[in-house]
Order: sequence, then structure tokens, then C-alpha cells
Amino acid sequence: MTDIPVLQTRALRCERDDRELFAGLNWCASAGEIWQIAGPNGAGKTTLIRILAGLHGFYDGSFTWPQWLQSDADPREKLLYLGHKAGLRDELTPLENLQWWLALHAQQADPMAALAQLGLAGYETVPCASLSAGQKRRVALSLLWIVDKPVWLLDEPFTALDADGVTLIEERLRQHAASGGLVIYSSHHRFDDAVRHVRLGGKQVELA
Amino acid sequence: MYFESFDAFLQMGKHGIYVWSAYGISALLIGLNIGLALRARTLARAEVIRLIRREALNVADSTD
Amino acid sequence: MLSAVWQTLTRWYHQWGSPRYFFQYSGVLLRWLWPLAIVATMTGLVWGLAFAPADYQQGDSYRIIFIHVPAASAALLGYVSMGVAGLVGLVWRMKMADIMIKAIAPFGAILAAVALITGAIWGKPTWGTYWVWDARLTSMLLMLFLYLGVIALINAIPDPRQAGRAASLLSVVGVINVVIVKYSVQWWQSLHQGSTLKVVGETAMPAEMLSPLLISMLGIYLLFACTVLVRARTEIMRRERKSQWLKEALQ
Amino acid sequence: MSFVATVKRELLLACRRPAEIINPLFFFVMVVAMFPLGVSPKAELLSVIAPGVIWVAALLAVLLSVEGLFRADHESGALEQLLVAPTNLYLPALAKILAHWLLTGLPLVLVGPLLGYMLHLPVSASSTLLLALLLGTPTLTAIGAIGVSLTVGLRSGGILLALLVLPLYVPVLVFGAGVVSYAANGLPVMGLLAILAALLLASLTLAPAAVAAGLRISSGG
Repeated sequence: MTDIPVLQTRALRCERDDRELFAGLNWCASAGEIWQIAGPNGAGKTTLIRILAGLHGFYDGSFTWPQWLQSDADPREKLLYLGHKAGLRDELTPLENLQWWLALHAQQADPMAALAQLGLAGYETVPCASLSAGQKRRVALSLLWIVDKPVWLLDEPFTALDADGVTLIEERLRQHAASGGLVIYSSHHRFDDAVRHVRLGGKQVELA
Repeated sequence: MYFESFDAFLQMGKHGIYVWSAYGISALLIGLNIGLALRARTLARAEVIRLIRREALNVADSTD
Repeated sequence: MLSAVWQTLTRWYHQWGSPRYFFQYSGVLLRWLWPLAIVATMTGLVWGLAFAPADYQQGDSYRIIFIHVPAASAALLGYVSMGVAGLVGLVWRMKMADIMIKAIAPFGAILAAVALITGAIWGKPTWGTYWVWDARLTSMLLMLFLYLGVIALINAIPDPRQAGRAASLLSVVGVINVVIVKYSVQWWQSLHQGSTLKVVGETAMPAEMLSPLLISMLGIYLLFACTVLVRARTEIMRRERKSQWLKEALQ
Repeated sequence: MSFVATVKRELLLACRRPAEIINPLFFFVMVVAMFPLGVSPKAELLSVIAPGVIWVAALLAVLLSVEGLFRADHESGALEQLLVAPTNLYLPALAKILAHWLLTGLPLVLVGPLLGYMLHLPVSASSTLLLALLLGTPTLTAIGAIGVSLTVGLRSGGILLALLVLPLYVPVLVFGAGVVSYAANGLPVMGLLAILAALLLASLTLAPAAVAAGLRISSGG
């Protein structure tokens, strides 16, 4: 693992409705790590993830992806983002949703296998509207199996998941970190003591 | 002065009503706009000065 | 020589692009711009109203031109400058560009309304009715709608920075369309009414009518510029009220 | 790649919600049917106002149908996935505009001549009406998509969208209604149809870029 960090932020600061969410965030995340963005509600966890994903442009300071700077590839080719909304259209079936995502990420994979791994065998052609919230979250999380990207930005991945769903996702995150990927997720749930965290909402941003 | 008397100037040969109503409305609208702009500026400035004073107060409290 | 000009231009661009520099120097600029604007407007209007000769056809009702034409051209100029500011704001993400759009829009809309109202009032003695679907009045009406669209969009978006950027995009799209709208209205005019009723062609005006018109135009443009600077400073004060340099500037 | 996938997805989505396609059509027919009731049933008067009435009704129908273009994607979070994907946004935006026109604009075009006949428009003009609507409605959808990309996620979407977009619809309305009244009076129409085609090409090439920029701005970009 080279020592160049995957993500580097310098004095990242964000203000919304003239309330300062966080400031002076100098943070280095390198490959093989799992980072939890913790903090009370409204501390700016989602905003920070959206900034890193390139969805939110109003911030001060800067952040870069040093490893890909030379090849000036579009960072979005290395990023996988999952918002707290499932991102599925209720009228379509899980299969159709996943096929569209695959086309967007221009990747080839077998969505059926991914859905089966998430215990959704047999639900592939059922419109998402008739799935439960937990099942919809699983369909969204199947993105982690079918799209191969080094950096994962997950916003509240564990919401609406039952016990074995949570363990399934934890296992997948460890597996991804072990294989040299970087996982950044916002949640109240810290599933492993090896997980490092960025705590927002306090006077000072706390890195551990 | 093109007009013989001030009164002729007001009458403007039976077109006075149109000319003066046009200028009156324009002056009103433009004047209103500039007035609102100036008022908004003074309000914004007062807001900043109030913020400065409040911070000065906090600094004073925390040091003593 | 050219590179020197280019250097000064880019230097100005970066300087005036930063709210801090803009705030300082607009204060200085305003101090002498206001009196100039008021003097120019007063002389232009008084000259046009009291001293310029009457029009042989329309008598004195043509004197409305000294407010109608400046307002109409300032409204158009305002919209085009909003488009340019929008383009600069979108392409180079300049903070000042969004602020300028919010500063120009209100006065532009008022000027479009003034041009519309004075045009309608002028229509009464010349054409006998207040509203005639004349090509120029109709395109001025559409110009007012375009302005109202931008202002409505700015007010509808809570986050001021996002509102600025959305208004930038709308202004750019609007400017492209303003040209097409003007031509389509002119063609539409010829389709339905035959030749347009030329009120008073600017070029055909004798010198003693044209010079007051030019001066009042200059006056209205300067008034427009002053109000835009004032509104821009207000917007800067609103957005930067937590920053240190603003506090020192207002100490 | 993402263009074809997006078009396929849009068509699939529309088939799952057929009501979405029919509504603008009903609206179009109903608005046109109002005019004889409101103005007068006399043939000679109706035939004069027919081009304008049909075009204004088509314009409003497209405006109302385009308003929901991004709303479902925005609320479900699918729009964020589109913004984060590495593909350039131009093609998916174009795909959404074309798919949306195919589903809501095309029915208007096909029904147009029928309504023209209903308003006593001379039959000789109905082919020009069909062609003009065919060239005009995609332009309306494209321009409407720019407005909707800026108001997605705002509460006051509908009225605000109309305020933003209607002034931009004026050229299409003027030339569209103009070419039909030219045809009704037996005047040459090719020049005006060429202008409508030019407006169509300009808007189809420029609008997706504006829609892409608008979507990024609306998501906080």
C-alpha cells in the first residue's frame, strides 16, 4: 500500500443557512481503511459525504484525491456513492434499476447473483413498490457487489436493515477495505473498533 | 426656454397630462427602487455592526 | 502592447472578482458616481422637457421619449449584462458574478416596467389607445416577464449561493432567447399589421432633440450603475457578515 | 451506452404509468374544446383563431407534462445516482427529453389536425399543422426541461416553471401559429417551417447542456 493517502482534505469548511456545520477539517484517509462519520443529527454528516461525492459545491477549503491526480481521471470513475434515499424507482423492478445503474457506471456484472447474495432471490422481477424498506435498502446496497470502484461513500448504509443484513454489509465493507479499497460511511453504528471516525458537531472536528 | 410661460410649460399644448403622468409614474417607480436599495444597504450595515458589537461583548465577558 | 492590455484586464478581472476588493473600491466609486448620475439625469430631462423644440407632428407629447427610450435601452442593457455576468459566473465560478445578477435584476425589471408604462401613455395621444400590440412594446413586455422570471427564481431558492447560480444559468438562457424573441415579435408584427408605425426614429431626430436624449440616457445608465453597486454592496454585506475583513471595513 | 439505457428506462417507466402519458393529451383536447364555448361556435371566427388556440393549448400541455420530468427521480434519489455517475450528463439529459417528448409530445402532434378540423381550420392547413407541431413540440419540451432542471426540488415548482419558461416559448408560438395561418390562407410555408426546424435543432443541441448544468446547480453544485 503506497503511503500516498487516497483522500486529503485541507481546512474543509461548510456553512448552511449561515450555521457553521464543520470547519478546519484536515483529514487524510488512505487505502485499506474504514472511516465512520459520526455526530448528532444535523451535524453535517450527509453534507460532508455529498461534498466528497461532488454533489455539493458550496464549501471552503479544498479536498483532493492525490492518487489519481496525475492521470486527471474524472474522480467519479473511482467513486461509488449511496445516498440515504434508496435511489430506486418504485415502478421498476430491482433488475431494471440495477441494469440502469450498471449502464451509468459503464460496468459489466451479474445483478442476479448480487441480488441472490442479499437474500433477494425471487424478488428480481417484482416492482420495487411492493418491496419492504429493508428489501429496498438491500437492493440499493447490491450496488456494492456489482460495481467495482475503489472508494465507497455510503450515507447511512445500515438504515432499515435487520440484524443479519447489518452483518452482511459489515462483512462486505471489511472485505473491500482488506482488498485495498477505502470506505467512508456516515452512521451512528460503529461496527468495529478498527474503524476510524470523524466526529462532527462538537466545537472542534475530532479525528481518531 | 421653449415655452412662453410656466403655465404653457405645464399645459404643453393639451399633452401636458400625458407627459407629466408618464414622468410622475417613472419618477415614482425609479425613486422607490433606489430608496429600497439604499434602505436595504443601511439595514445590512446595521446588522453587521450589531454582530460586531455582540462579538465584542462576548469577548469582553469571556476575558474578565 | 496587446499582452500589457491583456495583463491589466486579467488583473482587473481578478481584483473586481473578489468581493473584498469590490466592496472597498465600489465605496470610493459611488462617492462621485452618485452626483454625476443625478446631474446628468436632471440636465437631460430638464433640457428635453423645457428647452427642446416641439415635434412638428406630435407636438409636445413626444417629450416622453426622454424617459421612455433611456429606460427601454437600460432595461435591455441590464438584461444583456446579467447574461454576461451569468456566463462568467457559470464558466469561472466567480462569486461576484452571482452577486451582480441579484443586484441588476430588480432595477432592470423596474426600468422595463417604466418603459412599458411610458410607452403606453405615449400611445394615447399618438395612436388613440393606451395599449397597442406594437413590436417594441410587446418585446418590452416580454423583457419584463424575463426579468420577473429571474427574480421569481432568486426568491424561490432558499440558499443564496444556489439561487445566484440558478439565476446565472437562467440569465444566459434568457439572453440567447431575447434576440430570438425580438425577431419573432418583429416578424409577427409584420404578419398582422403591415408596416410598423414609426413613432420617432432616433436617427431622424434633429440635433437639439437628440442631445438631451443622449444625456438623459447617460443619466439613467449612471443611476442604474449606482443602484447596482449599492445592491451589490448590500448582498456582499449579507453574505460576508461573518468575515473579518468586512468587520474591519465597517469598524 | 448510457443514452440508450436511459431512453429504454424512460419508456419502461412510462409503460408502468400509462396515466402519465394520457393526461397531457386530455388536457390538450379539453383546452381546445373550451374556446368554441368561450368565444363563439361560428365557423368563420373559429377558423381565424384556430392556429393560435391549438398552439397555446399544445404549449400549455407540454409545459404541464414537462413539470414532472425530474420530480420522481429527485424524490427517489435516482437523480443523485445520475449526477454521481461518471458519464457526462449531456446524453442522459437528451435521452430524457426525447423519451418524454415521444410519450407526451407525439400524441399531441397526432391529435392536432383532428382538433384543427374541429375548429373549422381549412383541411389544406392540417398537414402544415401536423408538420409544425412535429417540429415545435420537441423544442417546447427541451426549453421546458431547462426550466424544470432549475426548479426541481422547489415547492413552488409549477407556477414558477411557467413564469420562467413561457417567455422563452414565444418564438415557437409565433412561428408555429404563423405558419399554420399562412397555410390556411394558401401562402408559402416552407420558409417558416425551416425556421421552426432551426429552432428545433438549436434547442435540441443546446438544451441538454443547460439541463445538465441546471441539475448540478439544483443538487447544490
